[in-house]
Amino acid sequence: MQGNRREQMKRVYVNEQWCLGCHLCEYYCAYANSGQESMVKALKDRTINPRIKVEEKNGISFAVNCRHCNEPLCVKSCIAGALSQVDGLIVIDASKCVGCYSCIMACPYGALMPNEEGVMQKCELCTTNTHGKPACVQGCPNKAIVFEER
Amino acid sequence: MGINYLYPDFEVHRDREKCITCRVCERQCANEVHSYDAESNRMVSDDTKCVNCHRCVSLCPTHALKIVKTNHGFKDNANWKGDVIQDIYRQADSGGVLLASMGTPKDYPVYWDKMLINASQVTNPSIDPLREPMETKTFLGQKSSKIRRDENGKLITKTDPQLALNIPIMFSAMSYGSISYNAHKSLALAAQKLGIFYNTGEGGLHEDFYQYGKNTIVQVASGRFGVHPEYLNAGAAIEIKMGQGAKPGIGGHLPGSKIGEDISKTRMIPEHADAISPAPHHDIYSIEDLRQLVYTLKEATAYTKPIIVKVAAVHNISAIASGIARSGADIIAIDGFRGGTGAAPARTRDNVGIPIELALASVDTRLRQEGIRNNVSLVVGGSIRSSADVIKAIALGADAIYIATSALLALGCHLCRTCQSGKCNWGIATQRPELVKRLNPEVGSERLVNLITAWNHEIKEMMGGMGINSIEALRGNRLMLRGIGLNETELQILGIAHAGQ
Amino acid sequence: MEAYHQRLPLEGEERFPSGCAISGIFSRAGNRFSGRSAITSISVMHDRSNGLGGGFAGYGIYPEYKDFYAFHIFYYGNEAKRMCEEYLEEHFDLINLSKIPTEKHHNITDEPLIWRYFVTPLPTKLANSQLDEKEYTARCVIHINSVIKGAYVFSSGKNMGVFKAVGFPEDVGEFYRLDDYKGYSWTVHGRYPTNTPGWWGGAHPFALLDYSVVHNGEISSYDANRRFIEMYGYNCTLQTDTEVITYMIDYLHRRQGLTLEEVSHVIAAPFWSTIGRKSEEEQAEYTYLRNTFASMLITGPFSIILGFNGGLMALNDRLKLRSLVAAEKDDMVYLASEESAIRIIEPNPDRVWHPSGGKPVIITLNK
Amino acid sequence: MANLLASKGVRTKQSYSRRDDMHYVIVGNSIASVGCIESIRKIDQTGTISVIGDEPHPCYSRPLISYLLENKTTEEKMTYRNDAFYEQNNVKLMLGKRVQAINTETKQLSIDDGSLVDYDKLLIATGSCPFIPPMKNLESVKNRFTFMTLDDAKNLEKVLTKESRVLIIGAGLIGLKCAEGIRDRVKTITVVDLASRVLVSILDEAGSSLVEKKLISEGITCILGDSVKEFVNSDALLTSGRVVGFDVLVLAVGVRPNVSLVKEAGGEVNRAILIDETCQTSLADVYAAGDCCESIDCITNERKVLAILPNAYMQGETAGRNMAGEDAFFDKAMAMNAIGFFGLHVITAGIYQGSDKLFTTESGYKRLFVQDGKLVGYILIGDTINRAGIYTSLVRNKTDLATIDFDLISEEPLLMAFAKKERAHKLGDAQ
Repeated sequence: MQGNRREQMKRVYVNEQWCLGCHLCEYYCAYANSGQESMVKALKDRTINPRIKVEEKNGISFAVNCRHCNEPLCVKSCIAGALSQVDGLIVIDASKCVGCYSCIMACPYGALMPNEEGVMQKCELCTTNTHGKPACVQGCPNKAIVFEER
Repeated sequence: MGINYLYPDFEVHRDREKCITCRVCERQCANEVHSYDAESNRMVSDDTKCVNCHRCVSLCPTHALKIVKTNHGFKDNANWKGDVIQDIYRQADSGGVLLASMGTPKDYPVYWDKMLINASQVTNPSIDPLREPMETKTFLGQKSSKIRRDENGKLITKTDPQLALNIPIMFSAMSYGSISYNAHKSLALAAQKLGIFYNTGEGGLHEDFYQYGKNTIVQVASGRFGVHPEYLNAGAAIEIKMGQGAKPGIGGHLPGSKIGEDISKTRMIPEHADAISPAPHHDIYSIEDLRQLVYTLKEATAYTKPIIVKVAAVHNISAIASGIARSGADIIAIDGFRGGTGAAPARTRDNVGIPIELALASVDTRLRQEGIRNNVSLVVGGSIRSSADVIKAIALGADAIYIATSALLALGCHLCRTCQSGKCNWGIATQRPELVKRLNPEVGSERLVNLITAWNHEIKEMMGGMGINSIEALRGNRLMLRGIGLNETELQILGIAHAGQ
Repeated sequence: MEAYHQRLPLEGEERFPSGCAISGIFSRAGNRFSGRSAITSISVMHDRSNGLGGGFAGYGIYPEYKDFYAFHIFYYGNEAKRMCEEYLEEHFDLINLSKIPTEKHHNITDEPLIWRYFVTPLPTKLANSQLDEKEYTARCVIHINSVIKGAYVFSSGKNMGVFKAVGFPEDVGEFYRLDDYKGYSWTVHGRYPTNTPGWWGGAHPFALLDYSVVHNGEISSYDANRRFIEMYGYNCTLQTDTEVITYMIDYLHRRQGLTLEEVSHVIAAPFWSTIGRKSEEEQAEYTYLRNTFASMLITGPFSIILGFNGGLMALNDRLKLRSLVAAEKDDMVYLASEESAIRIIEPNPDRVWHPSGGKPVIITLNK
Repeated sequence: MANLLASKGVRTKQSYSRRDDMHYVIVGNSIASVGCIESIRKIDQTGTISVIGDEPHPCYSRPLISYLLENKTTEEKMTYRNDAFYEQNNVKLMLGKRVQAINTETKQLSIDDGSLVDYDKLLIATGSCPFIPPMKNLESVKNRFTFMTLDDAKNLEKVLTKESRVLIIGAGLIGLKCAEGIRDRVKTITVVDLASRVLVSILDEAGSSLVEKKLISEGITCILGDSVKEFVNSDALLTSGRVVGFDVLVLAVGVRPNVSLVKEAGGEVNRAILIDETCQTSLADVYAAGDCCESIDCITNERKVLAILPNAYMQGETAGRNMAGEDAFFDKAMAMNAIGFFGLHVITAGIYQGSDKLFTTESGYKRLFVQDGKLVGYILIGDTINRAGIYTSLVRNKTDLATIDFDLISEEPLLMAFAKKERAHKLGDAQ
C-alpha cells in the first residue's frame, strides 16, 4: 500500500539524542491513564504498565509509543474491529477487544501491549483520558519527546 | 580510613508516603546517592555522597524528596565556626589546598543591595515602555575624541571597531572544558537570538561553533589554549584575560580527566594532559607588555576587532584601569571578587579582591577625572543577579555587564558548588557524555533567552520610571541612585548620596 | 551670601527640579527693538513662574562694544568684588566697568551688587595659555564661578547680555529697565522651581560666552550629561539642567564644531528605530553622532531656546514632553511655551506651528 | 502470473478516469467487503456501492464466533463496524440474497430472486465454505455442525448442555478455537485429526506439542493421526479401532474457497480465484479479495490461498482503490497468525524454511527462520510474543539482517537493533 493522504495532525515524536533514559515518560503515562487524582495514589506500590516504553542499552535510550500510522497495520489486522482510525488517531475500543493479539503481530513498532486484564491498550495521545495533552511529552525533562505536526 | 571527622552536610529526606519507587532519582544522580532496595521495594540513600544539587528533587514526579542541611553541629563558637573546623579536618586529612567553585559564599557586603533606584514624580513624567520606545541598544568600543570631516565638510563616520548589543548584557567567559559542549551551544544560540555576545573563555572555540562567530568573544588567556589566527578572526571581539574575580593572581587548572578528544582538539593540547594556565601571562610583566599584546592582536585581526582586557577587581583597580585605557584596549572588563569559577583555591576565592560595585565606581570616576572615559568602554561582572543589579551597575558607570552564574542558573545550575568534581548532574560543568546529554541546547538557549528578555523588560520598566528612555542616559547617571545604610566613605567611593538626601 | 546658608541650600549645593515658561523673539532683518515685547510676552505666562526667578537675554544690545566680552557679574559683598576684579585685571584688559543700571521694584529684593565689564583678554596671557580667545575667556569665567566665593559671572558674550533676578520675569524686566536696551533677538525665562533657594545666580537664562539658554523642563539624563561634560573642563556649579545643556552645546558646537542640526542629533537623537528607516548614508551619520556622543543624549522633558550671536535655536525633547510653539510674521520669528505669549505681541502671525520633538527650529539673521 | 497479466490486457483506459455515477458492486459481506467500502469512499463519495450478501447479518468478524460461545463477546460487539457504518458510507445492502452468475458482457449480475444488478466495478469477496470429507453414516448424525458462521455458532449453542460430549473432527484453527469456545459449557470434548499433531498448518512439532499439552491440561482429549471410519448411533468408530462416544459433532476439517461465480464467468481459477497485485481477476473490472482468492506469497512468490483476516482487509482495500480509479498494489501478502488457547498465545508468520534460531523460555518458546540473510518466518509461543510485529516487519520488508543487530533482536524484538539512522526514521519522520 502506498501511504498517501497522510493525516495532518500532531503526533508524538522521539529524539533519542536527548533521551536520558529517566523513564519518567512511562510513569507520567501510567498516571495519566490511571484515572486517579494523584500520581502517588495511582502508582504507589504498583508495577506500571505504560503505553510508552523506553528501550535502553549501553548508553542509548529512547521511548517508543504508537506512531499513529497513516496506514495502520494494527487496524487492518484487528479481527474484532476494536481498533479504528479516527481523524488520524488510532483508538481502541477495549470492550470489543477479545485479546487475540493480532495487533501485536502486526505493529512494526511493537507499540501495543496487553493491559493487566489481557485486553490490548495503546497510546491514544491522552485524548481519551482526563489529561488532554500527551503526559509523556509534558513529563519529559529534556524535550526528547515532542508533540508536533511534521 | 580510620576516623571520619566529617559528618555529611546534607540529609536526603524521602517521604515514604509519596515515593513511588520510579527510581528516577537513582538514574539521575551521578553521585550515586540513591539506590533501590529490592527486598523492601524501597529507595534508600547515602547522604555522604549528596552535594545538594537538587537534580533528584527537581525530577521526582511526586515531590517525595527534599535535601535538608544537617542540624548536626559543633558546640556554638562565634570564632571557630563549623565550616572553619571542617576545613581544618579536611586539610589535616588531605594535606592539600582546598578547592572550591562558583562565587564566594562568604557573607561580604553586597553593595547592590545597599543602593536604591529613583523614579519620577510630578515634576517630570515617567515613560511607559509599552507606549513609547525604550532603548537598550549599546555600542562598546573606543569613541573618537574629535570629529573629522572630509573635504566637502561631510562627517567622516568611520569609527574604531565597535560591538553592538541589543541589550547591555553579555555572557562572560566560561571555557569549553570547564563547562560542557551543550552549555556552550546554549550560550551561543541564546547570544545569537538576543543579539548579544557570549565568551569562549580560555578553552578555544569548538569547530562547530565558528558559525556563531558574529556573537562570539574569543578569549586569549595565559595558557593560550586553542589560540590561532582563524580563532582570533572567528569572533566579533578578542578578550585578553589578565585575571578573574574569583581567583585574582591565580592561574587555571583543568584536570586531565576532563580533557577528552574534543577538548584536546579545541585546546590544541594532548588528551588527558592537565591544562594549566600560568598565573601571569609570561609575556606580560608590565603595562607596556600588555600594550604590545593588544596591538599584536589588532595586527593579527587587521584592526577589525575591538580588544577587551579583562582584569580582576583588586585594590588599586582604578590605577590599573587607567593604565589599560591608555594601552590601546577598546573595552575594559572588570570582574568582581564575588564572581564565579569552575575551580579555585577556596582561600583565594574567599579572601582576595574587592567587590565589583566599589571597583566600578572608582574606575569610572578615575577615568572621568582623567578625561578618558569615552576612549574605552567598561564592562563589569562578578555576581550580577538581577535586572536591578544591571541598572545599578550602569547608573554607576558601566556600559554593559557580564553574567555567568545567572546564566548557569538559568541552565539549571543549583549552585551546589562542586563543579570541580566533574559530575555535574545538570550537564553543565561536566564532560561525561551521559551527563552532558542532560542539557538540551534547545531547552537551554530558550531559558537563557527568556531570562535576558525578562530582565530587559524590567530594565525598561525601571528606566521608564526614571523618565529615561535610552540606556545611555542612565550610564553614569549616579543621581538615580541613593545609598541605604552606607557610611560616608562608601558613599563617597560610590559617588552617590544617601537615601533622603 | 552667607545669610542664605542659614536658610536653604543654594543652587549648586543641591539639585532642584523646576518647571518654567520661556519665550523668544527674533528679527531676521536684524531690526533692533526694546526688551518691552519680551516683558509683555512672558507676562502672559505669569502662572508658569512663581516669582522665584526670571531673566532675559538680549542680542545686539552693545553695538558700541561689540568686539569686547561683556561680563555681567553678581557680587555678594565687596570682598568678593575685590577678589574678582583682581582676577579680571590679571587676565583681561578692562575697557569699561560700571554698575548695571536698575530701578527699585517692590517685588525685587535682596539684590546683590550687579556690575558690568567690557573686557578683552591680555594678549600675553592669551598667548601663554595656547588657547583660542573664546576658550581662554570661557575658562576664566568658569574659574571665577567655581573658585571666587560670592562672585558670579552670569553673562560673558560679545554684543549680548543676560539680565536676571529672583522675582517674576516681568518685574525683573522693569528692574533692569529693559526698555532702554535695543536688540534684534530676545529670549526670556520665567521660573517655577520646586523649592525656594532664591539665589539670583540660579535664575535663567544661563549663559556662557555668547550662548544663552532658556529651558523649560526637567531632564532625567542630568547626571549622565553632567559627569560626561565635566570631563572637558566644565564645572557644573549650579546643578541646573540649563547649565549642563549650555555647556554641552558649547562643547559640541564651539569645540567639536558640529552644526546646530548635528548638535540636535546628539542631544535629542532620533530613536534607533527612526534611524533604521533612514538612507544608508544618513544612518551612518546619525549612528556615528549618537554613538560617539552617547552620554550627551538628553532624556526627559525639555524645551529650550538657545540664543547665540546672529541666531536662535529652539529644540524639544524627542518625545515633546514640553510645550513649544513657533510663529512667523514678515521677518519676525516668535517662540514661546504658549501660543498666547506670542499672540499678545503679534495678534495675526502669518504662520503658527508646533515644532515636533527632536526637530530643531534654527533661525539666523538674513545675510 | 505472466499469462494472467497478459490475459487481462482488457483493463481499459477509462477504468482509470472515474465517472461520478459509478456503480460498485460487492458480492460478499465480510472483512474484504468492508476494506473495499472504506477505501472506495476515501476516493469516491458520490458513486453507488451495493453489497450483496447471503448472510442476513451486517458484517461481523467470523473468527469471533468461538469467543461468542465463550462469552468473551456479544453479538452486538461482534459487528465489525458500528451500526451506522453502511449508512455513513452510503452503502446499498442486499442481504440474504445470492448471486447466481456474472455476465461480463452486459456487466450484470443475476440474483437468486430473479432480479439483475448492473455493475461498473465488481468485487468478488465470497470467502469460503466448510469442506466435509466423506464419512460413513455421517448423515445419520443428528447434532452435526460446521463452525464458520454466526448461525453455525448459534445452532451449535442450542444443543449444548452441561452433559454434552462433543466430538470435533479437525485439530486446526477452527476446530481448536471451537473447543476452547465451548469447553466450559459441555462435559467432554474430543478432537480427532488425521494429522499427527495439532495446528499442523501453522506450527512446528515443538509448537504443536506445547499447544497439545495445554489442551490436554484443559481437559480436552486429542486423538491424532486418526480418523473416523464410521458413525454408529452416537459412537464414532475410528480407523485405529478406538470408539469415541458423542452427542454433538463439529466438522472443522477445512474450508473450500467459493470460486464458482468467477469460474463460470470464465475467470482464471486455480485452487482459488487468481488475482494480481491490484487484486483484479482475469476478468475486466472484476476484482476479488479475501479467502476466495489465491494471492502471491511475498516471501516465496508462490501462489497461495492466504485465508487470513489482514490479507482479506488489505486485498479488499486495494481492490477498492483500483475500482475507484487509483493505482494501488498489495504485494505484501503473507501467512500470519495470532491465536491463543486458554491463555497460551501463539503468533506465527511467514514460512518455516532455512536455518533456524531457537529460544525456549519457561512458558513458551521462540523460533526464527533465516534464509538468504533475511528473516522469512517465526513461531512465538507463550511469553515470547511481546512486540512480535517487529519480527513481522522484518519478514514483510525483507530486511537484510546484516544491516541490523540480529543477535540483539533475536533475543528480544527491539528497535534498538536497527541502525541509528533507521531508528531515527522509525521514531521521527516515519509514518
